[in-house]
Amino acid sequence: MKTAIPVENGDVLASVRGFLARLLESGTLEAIYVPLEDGSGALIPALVTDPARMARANPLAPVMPINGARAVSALTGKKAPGRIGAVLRPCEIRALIELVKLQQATLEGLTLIGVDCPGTYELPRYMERRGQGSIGLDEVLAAARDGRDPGSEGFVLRTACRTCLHPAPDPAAIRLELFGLDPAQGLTIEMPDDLAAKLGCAAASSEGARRDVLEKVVATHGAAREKELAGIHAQMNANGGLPSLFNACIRCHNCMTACPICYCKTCLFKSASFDHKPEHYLSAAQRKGALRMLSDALLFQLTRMNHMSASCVSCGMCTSACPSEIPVGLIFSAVGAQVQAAFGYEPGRSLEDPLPLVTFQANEWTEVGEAK
Amino acid sequence: MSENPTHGTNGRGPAALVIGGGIAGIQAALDIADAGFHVYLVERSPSIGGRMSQLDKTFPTLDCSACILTPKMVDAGRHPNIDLYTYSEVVQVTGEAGNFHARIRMKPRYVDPEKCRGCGLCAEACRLAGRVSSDFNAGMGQRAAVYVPFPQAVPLIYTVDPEACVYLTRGVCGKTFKCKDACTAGAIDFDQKEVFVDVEATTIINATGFDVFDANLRPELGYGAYRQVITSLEFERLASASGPTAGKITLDGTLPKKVVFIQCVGSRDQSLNIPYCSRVCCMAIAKQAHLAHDRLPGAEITVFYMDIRAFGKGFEEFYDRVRHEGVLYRRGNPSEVLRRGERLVVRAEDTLLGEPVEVEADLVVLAVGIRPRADAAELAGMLGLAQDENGFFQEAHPKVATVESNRPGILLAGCCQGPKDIPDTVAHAKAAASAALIQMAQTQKAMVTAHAAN
Amino acid sequence: MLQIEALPITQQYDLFACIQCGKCTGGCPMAMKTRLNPRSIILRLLTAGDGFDLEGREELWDCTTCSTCSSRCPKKVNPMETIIGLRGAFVEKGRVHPNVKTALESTFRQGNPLTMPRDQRGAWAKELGLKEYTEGTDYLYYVGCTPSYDPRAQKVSRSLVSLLQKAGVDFGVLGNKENCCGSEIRRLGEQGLFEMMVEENGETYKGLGVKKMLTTSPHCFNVYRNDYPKNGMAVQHYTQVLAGLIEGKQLEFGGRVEKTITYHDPCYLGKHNSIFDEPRAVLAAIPGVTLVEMDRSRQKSLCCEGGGGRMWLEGTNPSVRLAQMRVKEALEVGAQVLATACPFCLLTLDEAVKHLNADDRLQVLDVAELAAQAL
Amino acid sequence: MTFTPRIGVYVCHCGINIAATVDVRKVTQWAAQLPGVVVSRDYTYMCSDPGQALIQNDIRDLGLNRVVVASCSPRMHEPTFRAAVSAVELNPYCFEMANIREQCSWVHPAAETTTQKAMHLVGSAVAKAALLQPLEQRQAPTTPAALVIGGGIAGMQAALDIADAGFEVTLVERTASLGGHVGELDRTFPTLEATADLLSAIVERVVHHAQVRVLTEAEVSAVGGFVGNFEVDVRHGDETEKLKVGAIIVASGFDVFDARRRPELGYGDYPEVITTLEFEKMSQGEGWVNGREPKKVVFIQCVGSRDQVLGHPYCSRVCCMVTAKQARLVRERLPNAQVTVFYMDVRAFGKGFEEFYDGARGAGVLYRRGNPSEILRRGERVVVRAEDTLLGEPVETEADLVVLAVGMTPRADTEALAGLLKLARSSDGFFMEAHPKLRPVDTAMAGVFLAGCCQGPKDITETIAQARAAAATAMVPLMRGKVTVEAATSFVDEELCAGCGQCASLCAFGALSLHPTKGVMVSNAVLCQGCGACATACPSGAISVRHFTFDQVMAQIEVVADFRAPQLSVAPAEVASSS
Repeated sequence: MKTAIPVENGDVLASVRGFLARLLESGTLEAIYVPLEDGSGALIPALVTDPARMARANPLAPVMPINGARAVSALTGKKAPGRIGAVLRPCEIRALIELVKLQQATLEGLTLIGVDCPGTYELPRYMERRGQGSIGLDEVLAAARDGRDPGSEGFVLRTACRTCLHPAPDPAAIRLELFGLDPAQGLTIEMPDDLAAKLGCAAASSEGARRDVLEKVVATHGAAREKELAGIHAQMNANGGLPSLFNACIRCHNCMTACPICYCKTCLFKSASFDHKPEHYLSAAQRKGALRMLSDALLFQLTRMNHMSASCVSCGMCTSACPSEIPVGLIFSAVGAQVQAAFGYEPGRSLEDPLPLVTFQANEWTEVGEAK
Repeated sequence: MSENPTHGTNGRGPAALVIGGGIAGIQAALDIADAGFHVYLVERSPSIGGRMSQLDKTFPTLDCSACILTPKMVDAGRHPNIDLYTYSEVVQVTGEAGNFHARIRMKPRYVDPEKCRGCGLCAEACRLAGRVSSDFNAGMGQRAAVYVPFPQAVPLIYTVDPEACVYLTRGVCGKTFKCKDACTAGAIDFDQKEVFVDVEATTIINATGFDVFDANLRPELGYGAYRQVITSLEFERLASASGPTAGKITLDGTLPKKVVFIQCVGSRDQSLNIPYCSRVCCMAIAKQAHLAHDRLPGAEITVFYMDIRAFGKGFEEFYDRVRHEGVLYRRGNPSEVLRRGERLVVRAEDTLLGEPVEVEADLVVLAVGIRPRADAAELAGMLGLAQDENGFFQEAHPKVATVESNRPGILLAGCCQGPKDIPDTVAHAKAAASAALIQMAQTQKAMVTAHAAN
Repeated sequence: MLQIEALPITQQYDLFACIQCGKCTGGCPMAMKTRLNPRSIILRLLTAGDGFDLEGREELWDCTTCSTCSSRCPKKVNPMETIIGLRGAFVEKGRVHPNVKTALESTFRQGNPLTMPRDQRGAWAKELGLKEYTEGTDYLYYVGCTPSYDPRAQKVSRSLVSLLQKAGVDFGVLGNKENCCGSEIRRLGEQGLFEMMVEENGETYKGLGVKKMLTTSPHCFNVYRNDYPKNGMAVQHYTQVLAGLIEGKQLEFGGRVEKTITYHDPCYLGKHNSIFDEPRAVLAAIPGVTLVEMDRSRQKSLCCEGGGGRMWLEGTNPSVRLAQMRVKEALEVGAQVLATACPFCLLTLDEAVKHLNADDRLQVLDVAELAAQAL
Repeated sequence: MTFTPRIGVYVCHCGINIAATVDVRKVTQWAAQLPGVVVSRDYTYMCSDPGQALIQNDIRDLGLNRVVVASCSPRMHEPTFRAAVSAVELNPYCFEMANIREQCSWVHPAAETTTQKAMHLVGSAVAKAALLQPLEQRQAPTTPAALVIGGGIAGMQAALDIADAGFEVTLVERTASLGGHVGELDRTFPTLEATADLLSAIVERVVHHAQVRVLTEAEVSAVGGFVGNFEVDVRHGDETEKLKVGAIIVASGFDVFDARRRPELGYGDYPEVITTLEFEKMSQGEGWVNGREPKKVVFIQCVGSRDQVLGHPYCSRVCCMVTAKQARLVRERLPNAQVTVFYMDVRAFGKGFEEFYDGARGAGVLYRRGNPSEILRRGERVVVRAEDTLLGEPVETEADLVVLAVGMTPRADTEALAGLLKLARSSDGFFMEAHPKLRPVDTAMAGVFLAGCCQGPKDITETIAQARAAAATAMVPLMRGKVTVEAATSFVDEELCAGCGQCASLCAFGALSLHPTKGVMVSNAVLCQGCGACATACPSGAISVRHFTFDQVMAQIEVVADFRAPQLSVAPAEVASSS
């Protein structure tokens, strides 16, 4: 049911912190995964058991240091060790669902607490601005209320966020609703009836403007996404094409580390399979006339794309992680969108949708396979 | 005939005697042997392989026949449970189901099988090298008087042809035997005599195959009169990689530009008392038309037919394919073949045009039908088997018992029971194997229990 | 409209056996030059339902009854007889060519289709002093209509007589009492008249106790052999008799015939009765003869268009004549003599030679004539 | 001590199949100077006895430890050569094959580049051969029992043969009764025997056979295990029974073409238009359509057969004779009825068929060549419109009974069964045999065999013959008592495996499972058939298949990827042409 908790003099964050603390105090949950602020304003993803620590919790800050799906994967393994909750953004939840399908995590014994996501900034930019005191939570919430892009001149959201089509945490059992939020009316939270009863949360008086605002946001993001994808497609089809996009790659594998779904214990590219014999380089060089050193940069990207593009939820962490500022996320989204369309698959939507690459329908021969 | 025949391997429990080493006999023998029972496989000619070994490619998949047959031949030749008796004939069978006694006559090869390495030096040396018509090549090629029918022969042992060999026919071959001198293994042995082997068999499988129709019986089609008129079997040898022309479809070196195939020669012909359909010709010709199209670029290829019987798996599709390739199918049963200058002309009515037509040809291929073996009656007599009205061996029931004969314990496999293509032959042979295995299993069980009883 | 019932015909000739393979039409010599198409006629009869219209089917009169169709049919159907049956329908309705009418009437009245007087039949043999056949005579020599009346054909009968006499064969003839055998009558479709003649002639031969008969013409030979009741009478074509005599050394040749000869198989001897070797044996026995074969020989021999009543009918396409093709084929193999053993072939081929102005290069002779030359 | 490969290369001419387009001699010489190659030979037919002897002698005389044969597809001949090398004590997995026929000579023109491609293929095979490891083939005992799926004539016959040979057989039939489609027939061609007599005899034997267990109204719901040791779940009623069998025979039969898919023929619209199957019922005394004896009967052949438009390009094999039989029966029972058969080709190919066809025409059945285009209502009757292609004229034939010869189609549940048993299907939709000619009853799945029309249209005679063939082939492992299991199986590197299970969901043989505690995948070497699907799916390369390891395959790619024309230098190794 849709409940509403009061917001004292406009401090939404306080209400959220209070709510999370109550979940612990009431014994509903033993622990909650949520980012904590330190003095500097940096955010540390943490597993909180002491309600008092919730005073520093801040799941509303417009930054995402890591995609929490990986953290939850670590927390739950094959089964959560206790009654654990996780405060996650929509893209984190979608990534988590993919991981569950890949048997890297489970939703068993886990309570998802989703937060409407107005978007996030690149961490360094945000810290900088925040240091100057030139950005606060209020702007972000205000933007969320009206469905505006909180970004201002020279200070824009991460591309992934500006082009995000799923800013609402639909699959979560508990949802903190920020879009169309009117502090005067209190903070609306969607939660199971029994929980509402347990916590004594009152039903929300009105539906609020959320749906309309959400539609507006998705529409603007949609347009932005079209534009960005068109741009990246142009580059991919330009001379040099895909390879040239990755020319700047320095093989740091940050994208892989940041990716919530890239789950291998040891990456193929770090395994013995790819430590080539010296002759290999020479003969390859002789073959091609010139050989990139160290080799396997493009191959690494392509292989990762091959493994991930079907499950890519476009969280954009790879782009944020790339020191060479390669638009890795967009490239994956562009390729991913085609792969996902081919298989009629939407990553992160539901556990019911089987992973496309491990299921086979005869018609895929002609539709996905090259036409005879 | 030698009075003290040697005895075949005994004491191996139930054994089967398979007469005929064509694909049917080979398949039946392999299934039985693989199941762990002993088999005596008797083949009259110097090598197993039968008709299938004479074919180039097989319809509708165009697998090359040798390629799929050879391994089976090799398997049969090497199988620990199979005793191979080539160039041998079963001359006498007594006893009954579960307990047959058969006498096998091993004709003298005049070559010691232990010594012969199959090197072929003898054949090169033979005075008649390249002068004896090769029946394996359906007369399209020549060999020597000492020969192996084809390179992949199993066993690869040379044989002296008693009909051709100068020494065996005239009693003298120059001062010395050229073959004997040539053979480094000292394998040639003109003192060799026929040997008789007696074997015990639980069951007997008759897989003696078929003959092809003698096209001379349709004189108006000019077979024998015109060199350019050949049978479909002869065409196979022409088209075959291992054939006399190494696969080049030619009679005199020049490539024919107009080829006409005529279906149903010696099939569906009551006037010759051959009322039945030979079942394979339609597809065999479709395949040969394809090969002709393939190997004679730009050649005009016409097939005259009455009904196209493309009934098997993938057959209709193959027939479609061949037509798409540009082979012209005309409905009509040609009435006569005449000479016109250098070429021949096939006279027929195109029954769909409703007009008589004359089609020029420099190669005419007659789809000769499948006939019972010339000596089928003889064999029937020896085995006590019945023949049907067409001379094929009579099955016990046309539907439920096509591998059983009228005589318990004696089974039929392949074309000796009636025309069949290769898949049907293999299935039929396996069915015969099944019937044989049942009897052998039961016999064995009986033996065991009997043994237990004492 | 010339409606007839199709079903009785399809049943009488078992046309349901036909699989429409076209072997008949493919080999039919007339199909090449006329509308005649035995296969399609059979199909039209099969599909005619109640009525079959003969109107405008003149091509049925083109058939020479050479039996190429019947001899090759894989399903034992007999198109030739079917066509004869259909001619019968024309005859019944009286819808026949005047020539045919004349021939039939003449046969009815004069015992020959040639409109010749009955009492002149024996005239050809006057000075040969032939004995009339009586019971106990070894052979009855049945001369036949054309060999009796036709001046060109008479040479054949005379030659044959000399040969028989030389070999000391005991034979007799019927002279004016000889009556048409009815072969062509039957093939013209006049079944009624034919049956009458069979009865008459049958009686005659029975009365005379004929055991062995020999004929000049393959047509007569065929009709006696296949269409008459046997009554213990064995019939032979003269070429069979001669071949026998030669083999038995009763007939030997003194003279020589230094000629290149090719032999034309008459349909009624070859295709109808599979007699291919005897005529050749006779020719081969003649000293000096070089025998050459035309491509179309034996089973593939080309009809001369003389059979099936065609002696009296031009056919629908007289501009093309098979006899002329035949003569050309003979010339191609370099023959000086085109030999045959049938009076009809003799006449049609002779005419063709003249028509092609080939008399200087090619001579048409009967086997009997050639043999006689070598005596 | 370190292993040094001593490789023998054997290039096959395959008569002219390869030699005509590829310069075999050149390939042989080139191969001779490849690293590790000790001898390189060519021969007309490597698979022949002398060809194999050639290889075996070299293994003995030259001490070869790896062998490469460059010839045709391994599908047919790999077993041949493996057997040949193991006959002289070389591990069969030390043999490698290069397919220079299907993948080269058959698909390219005779040209230098074709020869070069052949060289690349041979080179890559040699490169792999150098890295090959001997593998141990294990034997597994077999369960002396068989499962037959389908209680039609094929299934029953197969069950009887296997049972007669002394093995337990479970016969699973989905319907309530045995007999299948044959049970719906009146008489059989060409003998006109009553089908009931023929069938009841067989059913009797099946039902009373001590070794046969019949489960009607039952279905196979799951299949696990492998040849000789299958574990099958059979659902009948609401309980599921677990069976252990050594061999499985699929005899699931066929469906009949739905004549409504050819609306122009009016089936369903006009009561006068029926199918051959409905005629059989009628013929068994159901009585004529609305009680009236038909005066004009038309039979139409090839309805749903030889029809590419409807995706049934194949011939259904039986319709010609079924129609001939039915047409003949009509003539016998209604001597005054006109009976017409419209056909394209009359396929009377079996023993006694042509004679029967002759008999049908002899009985007055009119055969007209033409494929009717439509059927229309005309007053009391319908009229069949067609061209008589031999008259060359369009014709209209009135009829008060039209019988459509409906063809055979794959069963609707073929896909499901194919999934259960991991069976392939041929383009026509029926189950696919292992080899169209020499292995007509085997399937790609060892231990699973095909009988009857589930493999393609057949008449009763052929069905029974094929059923017995399947029985014989199934008996081989049962009688042997043991089977050899594939040694080229998958294995998991636990260091790399993240246990994501993608491999498991791809494995057609249920060979992969998640280790309960370790959280990594485990491969069951007995179930694994070595197909390699798992290895391609694993993102971290944690799974490999023996005999197709990463290194081996990379080595092959290395050579093939080297697009420079192979250079022919002086060959150090012995080059010999034995042809």
